[in-house]
Amino acid sequence: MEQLTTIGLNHYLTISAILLGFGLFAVMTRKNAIVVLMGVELILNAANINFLAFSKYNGGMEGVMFALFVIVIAAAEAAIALAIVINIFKIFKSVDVSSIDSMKE
Amino acid sequence: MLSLIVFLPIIAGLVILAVPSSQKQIIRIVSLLAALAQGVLAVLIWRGYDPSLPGITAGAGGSPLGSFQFVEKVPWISLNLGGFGSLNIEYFLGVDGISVTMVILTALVSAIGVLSSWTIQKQVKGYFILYNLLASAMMGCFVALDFFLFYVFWEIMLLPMYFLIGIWGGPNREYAAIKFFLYTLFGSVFMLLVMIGLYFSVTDPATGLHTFSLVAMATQTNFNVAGAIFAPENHLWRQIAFIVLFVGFAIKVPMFPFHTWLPDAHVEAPTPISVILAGVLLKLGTYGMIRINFPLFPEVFHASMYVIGIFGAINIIYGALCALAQKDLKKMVAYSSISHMGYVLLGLSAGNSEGMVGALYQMFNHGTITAMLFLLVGVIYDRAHTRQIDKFGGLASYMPVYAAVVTIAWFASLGLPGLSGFISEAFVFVGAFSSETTRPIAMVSVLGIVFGAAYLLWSLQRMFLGKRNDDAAYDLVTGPDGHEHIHFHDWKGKLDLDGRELAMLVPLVVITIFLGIYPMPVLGMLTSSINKLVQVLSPVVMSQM
Amino acid sequence: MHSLIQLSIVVLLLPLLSFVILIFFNRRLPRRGDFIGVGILGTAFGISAYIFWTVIVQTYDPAFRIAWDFTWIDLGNVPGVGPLQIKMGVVIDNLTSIMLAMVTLISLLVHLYSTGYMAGDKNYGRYFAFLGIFTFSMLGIVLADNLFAIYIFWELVGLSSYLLIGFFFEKDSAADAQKKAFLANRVGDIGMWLGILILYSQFHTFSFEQIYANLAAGKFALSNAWLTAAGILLFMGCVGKSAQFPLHIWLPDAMEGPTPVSALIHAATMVAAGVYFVARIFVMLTPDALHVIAFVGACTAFMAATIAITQNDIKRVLAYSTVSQLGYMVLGLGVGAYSASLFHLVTHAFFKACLFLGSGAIIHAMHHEQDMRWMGALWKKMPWTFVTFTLATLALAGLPLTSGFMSKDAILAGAIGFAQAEGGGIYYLIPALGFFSAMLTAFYMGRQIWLVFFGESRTHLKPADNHHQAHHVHDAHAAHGDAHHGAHEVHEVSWNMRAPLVILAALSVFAVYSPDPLDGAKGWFMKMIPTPATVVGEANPQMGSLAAGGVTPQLAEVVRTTEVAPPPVAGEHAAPAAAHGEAKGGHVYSDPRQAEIVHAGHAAHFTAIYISSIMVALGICMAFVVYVFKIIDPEKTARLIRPLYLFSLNKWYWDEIYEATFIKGSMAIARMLSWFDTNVVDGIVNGVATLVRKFAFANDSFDRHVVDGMVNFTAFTVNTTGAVLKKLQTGKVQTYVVMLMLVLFSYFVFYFIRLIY
Amino acid sequence: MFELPSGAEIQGIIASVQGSVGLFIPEIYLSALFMLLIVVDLVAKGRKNNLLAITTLLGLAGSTIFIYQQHGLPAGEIFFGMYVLDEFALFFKYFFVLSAIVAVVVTMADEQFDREVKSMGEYYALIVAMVIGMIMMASSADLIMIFLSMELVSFTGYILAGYFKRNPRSSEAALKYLVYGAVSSGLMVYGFSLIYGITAQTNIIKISLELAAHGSDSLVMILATLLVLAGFGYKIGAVPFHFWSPDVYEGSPTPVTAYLSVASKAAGFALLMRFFYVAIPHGALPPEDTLGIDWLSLLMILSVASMIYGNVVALWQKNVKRLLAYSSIAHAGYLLLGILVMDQFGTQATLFYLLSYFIMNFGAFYVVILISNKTGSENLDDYRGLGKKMPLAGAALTVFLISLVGLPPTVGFIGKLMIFSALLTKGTLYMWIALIGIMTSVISLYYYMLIPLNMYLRESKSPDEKGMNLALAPQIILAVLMMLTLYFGLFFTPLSDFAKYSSVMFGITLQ
Repeated sequence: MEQLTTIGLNHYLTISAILLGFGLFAVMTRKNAIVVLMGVELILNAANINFLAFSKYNGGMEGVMFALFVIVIAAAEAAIALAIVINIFKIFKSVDVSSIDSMKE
Repeated sequence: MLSLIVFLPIIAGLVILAVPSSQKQIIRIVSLLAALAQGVLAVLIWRGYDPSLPGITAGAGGSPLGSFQFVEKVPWISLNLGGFGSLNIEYFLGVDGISVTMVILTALVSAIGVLSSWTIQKQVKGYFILYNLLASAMMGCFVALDFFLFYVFWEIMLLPMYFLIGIWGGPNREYAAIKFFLYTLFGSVFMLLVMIGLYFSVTDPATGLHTFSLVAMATQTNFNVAGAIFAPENHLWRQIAFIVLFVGFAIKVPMFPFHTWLPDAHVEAPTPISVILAGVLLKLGTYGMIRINFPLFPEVFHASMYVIGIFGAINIIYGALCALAQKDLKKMVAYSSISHMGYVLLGLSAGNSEGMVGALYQMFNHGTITAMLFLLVGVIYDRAHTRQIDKFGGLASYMPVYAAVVTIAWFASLGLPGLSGFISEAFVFVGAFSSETTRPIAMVSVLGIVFGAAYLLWSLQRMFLGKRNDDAAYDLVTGPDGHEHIHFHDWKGKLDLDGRELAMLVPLVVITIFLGIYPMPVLGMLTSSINKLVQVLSPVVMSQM
Repeated sequence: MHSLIQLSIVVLLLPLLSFVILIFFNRRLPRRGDFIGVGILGTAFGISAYIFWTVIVQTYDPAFRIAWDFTWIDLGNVPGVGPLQIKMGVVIDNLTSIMLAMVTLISLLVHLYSTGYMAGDKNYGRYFAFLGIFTFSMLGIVLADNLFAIYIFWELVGLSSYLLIGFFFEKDSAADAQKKAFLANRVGDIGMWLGILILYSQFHTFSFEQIYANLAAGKFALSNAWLTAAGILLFMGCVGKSAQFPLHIWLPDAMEGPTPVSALIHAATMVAAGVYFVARIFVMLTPDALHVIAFVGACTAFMAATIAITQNDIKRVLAYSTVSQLGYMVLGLGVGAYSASLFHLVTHAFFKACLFLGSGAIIHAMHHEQDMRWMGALWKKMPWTFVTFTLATLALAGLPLTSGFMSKDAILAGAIGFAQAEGGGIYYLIPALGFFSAMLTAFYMGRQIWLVFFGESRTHLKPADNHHQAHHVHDAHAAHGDAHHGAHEVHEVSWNMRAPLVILAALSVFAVYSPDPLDGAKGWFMKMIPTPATVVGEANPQMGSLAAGGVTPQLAEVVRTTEVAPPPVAGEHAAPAAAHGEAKGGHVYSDPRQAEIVHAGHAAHFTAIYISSIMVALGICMAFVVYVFKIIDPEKTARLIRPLYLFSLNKWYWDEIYEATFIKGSMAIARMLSWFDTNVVDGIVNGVATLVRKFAFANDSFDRHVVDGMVNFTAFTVNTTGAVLKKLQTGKVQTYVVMLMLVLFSYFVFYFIRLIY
Repeated sequence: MFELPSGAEIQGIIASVQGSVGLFIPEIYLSALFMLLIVVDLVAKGRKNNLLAITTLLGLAGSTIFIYQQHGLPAGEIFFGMYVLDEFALFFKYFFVLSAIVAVVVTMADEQFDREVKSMGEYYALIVAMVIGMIMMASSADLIMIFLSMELVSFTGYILAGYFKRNPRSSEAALKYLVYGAVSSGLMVYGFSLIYGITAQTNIIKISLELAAHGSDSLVMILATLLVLAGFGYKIGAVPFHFWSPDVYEGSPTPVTAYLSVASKAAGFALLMRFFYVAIPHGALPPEDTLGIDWLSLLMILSVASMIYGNVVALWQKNVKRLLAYSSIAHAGYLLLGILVMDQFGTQATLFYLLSYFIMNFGAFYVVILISNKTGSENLDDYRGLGKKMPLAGAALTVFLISLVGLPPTVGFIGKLMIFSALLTKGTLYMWIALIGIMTSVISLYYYMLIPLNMYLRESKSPDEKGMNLALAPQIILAVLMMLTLYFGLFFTPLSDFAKYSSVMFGITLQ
């Protein structure tokens, strides 16, 4: 009962795990490059949730700091990613990740 | 002295590097001079060598130099390995009876190789640079007494050989070259592991440090590192190491069933390279066994004498029979050298002085005789552009000098008394028969004598005796003097042997005959070392250790 | 060093000198330098005649023996053996000096003869050079004091025989013959070499003297069977050289060589070397080994004789008679009639050389016609040849008053004695075969004489074509042949070919060897060459070790001989002499077996004479009946017993048998192995790779070299794994991620499972 | 719950920050260089000249001075354990700066840039940025620093890989690199979060203490381990985290490929070693770890897989760049062998191998660039007969390849020698893995030799015998690199002593 009423560490962890799963799923299955990148964001945010949760339950600020940095990094990554994807679209006239496989084996 | 004889060719190579590639003659002359200088040095070493000193292991007083001669020993590399003391590699050259003969052989054969390279027209510069590199490496292998140094030289040999076969070879050269390279490398890389393992298992009594010195390794009491891979009590790994080394060297010999690279390499390689290959490189295999494989693991050697002998016998008979079936003269000669290296293996497997002396002497003689054979094959190939035995016939009437030299070489190769090959083979058999272990093997391998005679006489008859075959590679023309001559298509040079060819062949013939009548000049240098070696290998000594 | 030794070494080296000079300079010398050859051989003969004189005539001592040796190879202080040296040396005893004289003499005569016979040949000079090296190696065998040296010269003799048989190498038949000869000899040599190895492996020495001393001292560690084996193996060398059954096949073909060569090498000297060698090792032959030898000899003698009766080529008849006679000698040694067989060796050398040179003269005169069927009525055209040839024939057939009679008779006597000593039974086969062969010998020699010299000339009967051919196969003689082409008048040969005939014929008379035409044992020869005491007792090796008290067996034994042997008195009556010899034999031989044989042999002396005389008479009568009085027509008989006739005519089909079995067999094996080598051994390593190439990347040269290059036994695996693994790299980034996750997940699961268990 | 620090504490913090900054000069200098380059680029807009390149070279060269000054400074943590300064880090500082210098040189030689892009723009700036990132990777002692520095390197890498904007292959490379890199770093950061959850620490030394003290739930730990390993593995390009590398290496501009394959790989190794040695508490002997996780077998699997996969698949490559990419995977495997041994000798061997790899790999790529300048192709078939046309380049390439195979007398041989020696000092423990290493190196001989085989043994399809002679500068550089390869193959004491000196890591004492 108490498990259900009070939100505990495990809930956060479960959420983040699910989030991670979604992120990976998106990365693996979606064709659109943008969606793939969103999947990546999901993964990072799953990590964030972990950090914050642990930081809350372990005490100490490192988790929070880490989360902050991850967010920043995610932003930067998104910027670069978008630049690259736009370039890809210019050249291949598509953002279908799975169709871009000229180099293989 | 030794450094000089080792590095002379490389110096020549550097000089050639500076010469513009258009100056073919200069390039040739430079390398010829280098080869001759090497020969002079070899003679000096031969004269200065004291045959009474055995060598092989550290000297009586446990002196690290042993009773080696012309020793040059300078610390080369000394690395601090923290917890593992230090990695000490020495530039350690020296000769004993076993190597000094090989040094002389190498100098001789590579000089002759330069002469026979005169006909090379394609990319002369590159050719001679590689050739000199090869010559240095071979010489280095024979004088190196530090395992690391030996290994370096050993591996350096591969690359020039690869290119020499691959660039200047016959139609199927790529295949032959890469085959040679992979085979030999496969043999040698595992040696690297054993070498490292040995380093950590052996200490030099003089310094107490680990060492690569083969001299120190040849003394079993120096395997005194507790728990090391090749510590005396570690039988399994010692056996494995022995096998690994043996296979590595056996590929070079080449020993059945690792021999298949040899016929290809020989058939594709240009004549001088065949000469080098058969004359010196094959010896490196057996030399490695004698210098490294056996003295380092004597007890394993004793356990496996029988096996080595059997492989020797297989080589002898199998090689001879294969030769009997060849239609390509050069391939026949190649198989004949497989057969002859079998004698060396058999002699080594005997493990007694007669056998070992025979084996060593056979190495020397095979070097000279096979060099002669390949040169002669090259002579006829230059003229007729074919090596098919059945494309000739009745040559003796038209090329008497060539026929005479061929006859001598062929009979030397089939072990006719009065020619050097006989004595070595005789001693091999004497030794192999005298030891109970290999007696039955010796009795079987005597058959090789007959088969050897068979294929040699057969080819001799097919090519030189009788009359010209109908589909021969040359025409019969009646010269102005009314006598019949033969005419090779597109061959402008002298019909019979010309001066350069004689200059290559005559020394070899003389050596073959002289050493057949009076072998002591070579044997005398061998005996004391061999006796020491046999002592080192004898179970008595091992039980004492 | 004893002066005789020095002289003998000079004799040994002189022919070598002639070889060296002639091989290099013959074209620059006048007359191609034949005078050098003859001159040098003359000197050599002079010296060896002096040696003979000193040894045999002056010091008339059966025990005479001087030796000298030097260290040839020094193996230093060999572990387990101690200081070890291989010595080379020279030994001179009666046998050596006799052989020296014989070899040099015959060689000299042949040199002389060849100056006529080979005149005009384009390789005239080289021919004399080859004769030189042959003489050198033959003398080497004679003088050698150890097995190793004998083996060396043995092979060298084989080489020179090879060179001389193939002297007309443009003839394929000659080239085949020389190869056949060398290979057959090699087979024999293998055995000989193994025998040497057996002895060496025990005593670490090659020297006869030391080996016998060790044997006598019973130091032979291996079983007696090994000793017998050693004996038989050594004998194999003789089987090869002396053309004994079953290696006799090469000798008849060797007649492809020039006829003087046949006389020198394949009749007189080289083939006798085998017998000489067996004599040298006689003392170490065990009784079993001797039995083998005796039977081989008997078979050879009989078989060759049966073949000889149907041959038509004059030289082949002689060749087979040589084989047959060699069979006699070997038989003699086998039965222990040591002196007798050596005696026969010498006598045979002379009369057979005479026969060959005579036939050479005939062939020469007939312009290289060798087929007896087209000869006839030559006796008045070539009187010298006729007389000498006939004399030698009588000696060969073994008629009284000839040397052949004495020696052959002594052998047969020994054979009978042997049979008795061995207790009869199967052993009587040996003398029986001997006597029968004697009859056959008489028969075919009679046939030859008649066909060649009597009747009327049948030259014109010859079918033209192969006659013509006969001219051309001998293009070696183009010059000579063309000079008298068409013109076929037969004339006596020149003096330099006649003189040798005369000398040799003279040497076939009994008086040279023994005062008593009926008993060679009274002659100096058999006194000088007594049977040495064996050093192997079958019961205990200590037997005869009493002889080995420091001195060599022969020595000790003969010393005991001499103290009882009275100086030989000519004209002494036979029977007491035999009895005396017997008495002598009684207490000479340390080995009872030998003693008994000799005893019986002496006893059987006259029996032998009677039987053999009868046999010879029979043979001659048959020859007369068939060829002179034509009572029996040979053609009819041949048709009557066609199978037998063909069997004999085709030499018992030995060539065919060997061709079918050994030669074809080994070639088949060879081809099989080389196929195996290229397809299997190599195939294991790159055959698979080739497969991959075949159906994977046939078009792509690069990949072909990838695959070809992968020449190591992992080729196949490595390639396929590579080919499979590279498919993982799909080029789709998402699959990469999937695979990444798969890896992580699978390891996680793996770890999870490991954690649970 | 968090109370503000008191003034005294703040003073202390400021003081230590100031102190730390004093030990942070090279990084600061490089950052300044980075800014400078951007400015210079703005100034020298559009104009195609080597101004930027020269500036970069000088700047990088200058940085070595500051790095040199750090010698002899006491090893220690700065910025509150975020960052460490030790010989190990110093080694890599030199390493990365040098590799950046070489990369710039190589770039100057590559004519493809002239064809592909109008201006070099921020290229050099990015190179420098990458140097900074890698240096920090090598020196960071805190999960946060590790993450940040890795991302810095990755981002610059993405951009550099895709620097040829109009070249589809380049862009494709960039995309693949991006996606794969993002996912792996995401996973790694998730792993970090788990570790943080277990230990409540982000400083790796503290982590190891924590773990040693309390241990952990091994199931979570293995999960975290695997995720972290995914991140590191992606940087060092070891199987099974290698998938990006062939495509990226093939697609990127060749200098970038060289730079990535040497420097960024090295950075990955630096990170892996520090993390693996320091953060994980080890038992007395390598195999048994205090945590239930068998790191050794994990790394063994990685290394064996890399050696086999890289070499075997390389056999089938027709494009030289791609071939070298696969070979670099294999070399990652060899390098891992050195880490496995996990002692001071092993570290030394690994560092030495990195040095040798630096020389020979850059050399090889340099020749590839020179050749593609002339032939405009990187296909093996177009290498035919080049040995005659460009003798020096051919010889040099052969030497580099031989060194990559690991044959004497080249530095590559010594590298292998030391790695295997390190393995064998542990007796027969690692014998089998050493055997695999040897085997695969035999295989590698084959595909490496394909290049000389095409250059020398085959005639070119277009038999125009006019030699393609190089400019002087490239010839000199080639000659120097070749000499170095051979010289250090014979007299390698300086290199290996340097490696020995650098094999000291703060926070752990390797026996």
